Amino acid sequence: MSVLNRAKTDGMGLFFMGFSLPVILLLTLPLIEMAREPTVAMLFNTLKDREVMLAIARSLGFSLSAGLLAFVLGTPLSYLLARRTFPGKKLIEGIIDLPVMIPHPVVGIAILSLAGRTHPFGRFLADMGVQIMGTPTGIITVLLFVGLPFYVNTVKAGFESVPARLENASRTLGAGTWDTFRRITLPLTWRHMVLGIIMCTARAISEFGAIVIVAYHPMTAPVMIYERFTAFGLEYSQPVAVWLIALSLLLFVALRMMSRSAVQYQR
Amino acid sequence: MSVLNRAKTDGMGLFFMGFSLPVILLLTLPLIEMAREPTVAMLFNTLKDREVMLAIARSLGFSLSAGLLAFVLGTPLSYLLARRTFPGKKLIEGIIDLPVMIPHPVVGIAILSLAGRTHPFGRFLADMGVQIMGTPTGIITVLLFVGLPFYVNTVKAGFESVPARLENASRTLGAGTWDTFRRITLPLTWRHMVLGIIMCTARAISEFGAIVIVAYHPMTAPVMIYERFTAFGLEYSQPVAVWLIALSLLLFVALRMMSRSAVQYQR
Amino acid sequence: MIQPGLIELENISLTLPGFALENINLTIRENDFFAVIGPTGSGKSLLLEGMLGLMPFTSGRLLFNGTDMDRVPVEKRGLAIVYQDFALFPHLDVAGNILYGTRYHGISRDEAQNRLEHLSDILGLSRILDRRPHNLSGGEKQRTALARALILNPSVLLLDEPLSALDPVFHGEAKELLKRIHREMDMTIVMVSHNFDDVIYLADRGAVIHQGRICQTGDINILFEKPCDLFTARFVGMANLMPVKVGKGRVTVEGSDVSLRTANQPAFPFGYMGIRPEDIVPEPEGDVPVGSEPVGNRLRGTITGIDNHGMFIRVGLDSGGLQFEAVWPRRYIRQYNLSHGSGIRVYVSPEAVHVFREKLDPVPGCQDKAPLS
Amino acid sequence: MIQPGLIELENISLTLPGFALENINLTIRENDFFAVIGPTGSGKSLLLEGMLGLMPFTSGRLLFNGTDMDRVPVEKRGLAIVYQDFALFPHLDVAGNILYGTRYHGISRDEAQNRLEHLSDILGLSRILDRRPHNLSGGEKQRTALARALILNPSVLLLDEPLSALDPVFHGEAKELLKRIHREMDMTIVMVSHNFDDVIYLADRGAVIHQGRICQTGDINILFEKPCDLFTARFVGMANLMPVKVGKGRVTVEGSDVSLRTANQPAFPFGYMGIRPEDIVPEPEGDVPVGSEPVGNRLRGTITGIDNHGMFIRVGLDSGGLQFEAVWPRRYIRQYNLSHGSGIRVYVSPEAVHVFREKLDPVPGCQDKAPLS
Repeated sequence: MSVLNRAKTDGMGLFFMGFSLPVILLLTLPLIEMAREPTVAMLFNTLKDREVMLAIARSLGFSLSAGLLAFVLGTPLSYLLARRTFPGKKLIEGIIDLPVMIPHPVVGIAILSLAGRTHPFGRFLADMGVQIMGTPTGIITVLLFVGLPFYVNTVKAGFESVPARLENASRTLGAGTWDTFRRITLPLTWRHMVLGIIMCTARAISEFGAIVIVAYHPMTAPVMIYERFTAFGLEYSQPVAVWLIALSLLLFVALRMMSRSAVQYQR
Repeated sequence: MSVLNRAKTDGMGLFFMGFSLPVILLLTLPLIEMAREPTVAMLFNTLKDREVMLAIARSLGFSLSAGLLAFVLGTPLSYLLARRTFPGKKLIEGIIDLPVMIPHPVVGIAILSLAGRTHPFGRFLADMGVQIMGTPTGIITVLLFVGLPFYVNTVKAGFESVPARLENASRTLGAGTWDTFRRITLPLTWRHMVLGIIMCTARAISEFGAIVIVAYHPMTAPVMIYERFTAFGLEYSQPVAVWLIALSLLLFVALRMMSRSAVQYQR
Repeated sequence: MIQPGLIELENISLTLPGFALENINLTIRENDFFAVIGPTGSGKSLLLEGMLGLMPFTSGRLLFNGTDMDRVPVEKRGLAIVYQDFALFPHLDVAGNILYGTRYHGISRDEAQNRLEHLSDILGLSRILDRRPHNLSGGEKQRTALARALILNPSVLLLDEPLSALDPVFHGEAKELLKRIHREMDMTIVMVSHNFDDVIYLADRGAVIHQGRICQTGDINILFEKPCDLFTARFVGMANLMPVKVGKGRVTVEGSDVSLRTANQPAFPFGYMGIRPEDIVPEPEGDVPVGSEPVGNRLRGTITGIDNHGMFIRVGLDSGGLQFEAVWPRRYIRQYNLSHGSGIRVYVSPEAVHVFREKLDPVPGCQDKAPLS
Repeated sequence: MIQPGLIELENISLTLPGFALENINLTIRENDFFAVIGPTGSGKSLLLEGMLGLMPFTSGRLLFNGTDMDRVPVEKRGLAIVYQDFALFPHLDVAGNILYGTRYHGISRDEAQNRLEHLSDILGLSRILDRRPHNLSGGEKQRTALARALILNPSVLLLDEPLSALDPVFHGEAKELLKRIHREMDMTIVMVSHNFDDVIYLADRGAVIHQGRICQTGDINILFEKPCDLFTARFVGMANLMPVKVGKGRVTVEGSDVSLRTANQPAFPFGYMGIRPEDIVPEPEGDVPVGSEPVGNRLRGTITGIDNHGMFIRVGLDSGGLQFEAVWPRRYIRQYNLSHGSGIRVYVSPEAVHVFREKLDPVPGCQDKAPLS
């Protein structure tokens, strides 16, 4: 109460709040408006459309797969970046942030460049029976590419929040590096990992430009939204968008709750 | 040297490094391959193509505009989030992160929903002569929407890194809130703001899905890359992508250097 | 510019989640060196924040020179503070830090330059004016923070644990410097500290704070010698605390035959006795002030322990089944042939036998009143 | 399980950007309470990290009971440490913290439970075994960290500034606890500290470290009474440091007529004199040990200052144009009628007049040798 009072009487606080309002409006109004425009009937009709639901399920499934892959592949790297010094560390930190600035179609193009039959690696993949173009494998690869920075940066911050001294203390008590990681570091950074998976999955759900290059089919929700927009116009794309966002939020809430109970179980 | 030695002898470090390698390769190999494939002649021919250069210039210009707008509009909000407590703060922090998970075509659709003539706000904009669809205004709005979280989160972390105690000390010495902000907070967070502008601009340059909904023309580089890919195939889109990324990196290096000298001038 | 530095706190409360300052009444007089003393978490730093205006009080009035400060913002209160961590501006050099506030106090450029030279002379900063804070030692940081505050000629200077962040090597110097500043400059100093040794050297008056309430306030020597409750007694280093029955001019330790003369006749029948460990002296030395014999306390004891604390030794004594603790100069070991198990006669002057209650009713209790013993 | 705790450091160096430990030679004997003493930034904590194996030494050998530790990883060295900030595991309760290491030391579940009960009894933790670290007081945290280390019966216990994070209220208790642990359990303790008062109470032997080098090492009382250079002298609280010419059985303060008898005949012609402030005593007291008269030093001085430090007073004396500093019990003010400007006669025993060099050649210097005075 008193803190609020103080903020109220102070000119800079008021001024800053005034300046912040347009930002909040810019971020919320379009989404609110978009959710408001479709009628309830339209929303329910869309729900019954099997193709829409399949596309949304694909989007959520592929994105969550990317999130879980980021957990497996990104956790060791996050730990090394948070704890060790080695030559080239700055460079690797720069590489981690690269996907943010690469235009999304370029991400798709780059991954196709590598997977193409002209390239030895592409031929190796083809010989192994791995197809990138137009397959779930390709989509998940693309989503992992764009989502990894979110996972790695979140979990790196998590590892950094655990004092190295706790790990040292554990080792002086006789626990090796593995036991220390399992009994000290992991329980203290578990929440960050779940948050990292959520961030990576969220970023993956949003992806469109790279997917549309690598795989128009199997159709994911953003591609379907785009297709409906160009083919039928705004009001046919809105309900799909609303359902995609609603179901993603549901997924994230569920993940969060799981992580809470997991943390409580762990002691 | 000795730290490296230690890392080498320690099993977990080695194991983690092995696990990190695929991640690094996933992020770098496709880009390297993409840059390697076009011949030098092709790259130079592309450089002479006026349309390509115009599209890249537009991408950089619009994205930088979004970055600067984020600086103007996002700085006060970042400060409030870092320094003050107020009801609904958690909610606003959640809203800031929303754009990360909104599928990119949906961002475009949402902004069009608001700007459409069916909506009072859209009519108000139209009466003011402001057009969203197919205009630079629309593109910059979209880019600001997707780039803002990067600016706000970076600068918020910057403000949080300045101990509140320094601002308190300044005030006890007679400086009001404004003077304190100008003489203490700003000089200590200047670098974070430049970094925030870079992050926001980088994210904006990468955007495709939202732009393609709001404005196919005036054509920006990602749209052109997509168009060339679908119309002519991989090898015609690669050189444009390479130049876009190269010029963006140049822009970021320049911004970084500017911020260095600015900090030195300031004392 | 120079104003008197009278500070009055009237029924101040400050409630935070999980902690509260309650019903604080204090008067800090002009030119006092006033110490707010208490353990970590007692609320003493919060009180400073409140006085500065950085934390709004929930209720009560804060007056400077009679003016209510409620609506006066931080920057207009004219209070300077030196923080425990010094809070130097890292992007400014030492001179930039010191000059920072001058423009807000109508100090001309020339005048500011003069004061800067004068202060950096006094504080030994002249040769490091162009260094950045991260290149300074702890002592240099503290002197810079002091100069930054003093250049504004504040009527009140607040010190937040000014000595606890310093190495022992700088500790003594810093103490003397603060004492000199108070002696030579015209201002009220309010210091927050948890170290009673520092406080007694520096302060004239003080208040003991515990769990958000003030236990005792007054002259620093009285806090030291006549603490009004058991908590304060422990905090100021009183030892030999034992429950006693109070008689006329005497106290008798409960559950024992030991009875001691006291010059501090309390008005209550039961309480606690306390004797500072340095006030229990070996008998031959106790003989020196001849004439005190009839009223003195003489005890015969057995030495149960001698602990070396460097400059001094702490000696455990068993007398009449009670454990006493005395602190003596180290050379007494040789002088009196002290050894574990040997017998010794000790003397305690009646003035040194203090009596107080276990706990005081906190409101209105002994706030700014004479102690009870 | 219990091994002897002999530690040898041979020519240890550890180079970091901007700092280095150089050429450290130390022998820490079984069951020593060994103190590594030095100011902040002297490298003493780095030395601990090196011994633990958390920081690799650049060169030199570290031997435990004769075994080279170079390739032995942290978890196999059998050293327990209690960190300054205790480093308790925040997600485990007190019992979980204490039991943490038992499974790596072949301690059965039952045995671990027994030891837990025994230790929590001794350390007063029995009633808080299910609390999380953030709910503990500073003292409780420290005792938990101690129990976590002690349950493994380590042959060597390292203490990193064990007392500096504690409130003065817990300080005394903690000191006694550490002393008791050393007395009752069979282990070598290595303590790092910047506080000489704590060190002299706790440690048997020690080393003074300064800017990455060892200045002096040996018996703690000898470090205290016979520091071998000016830095160590200042650090252990020696005062009245003045440059002197050395004669036979006497020193003469340079630029004055003051000449003092000394029992510490040095082998060099010029040096520094030092007298601990508590060794300058008022004359009547100096009379007490009769027979010392012919060799004693008697000075006549004027009191230039009396500072109250609580338990004791610090008195400034002018004698023959020189400034001396003495520390006396507070009751002397009344006993000897001390006041600013009054004259007083003081006595200094020849044993109390120490002589040392300004600076020593660091290599091989006085490492682990007798002091020079």
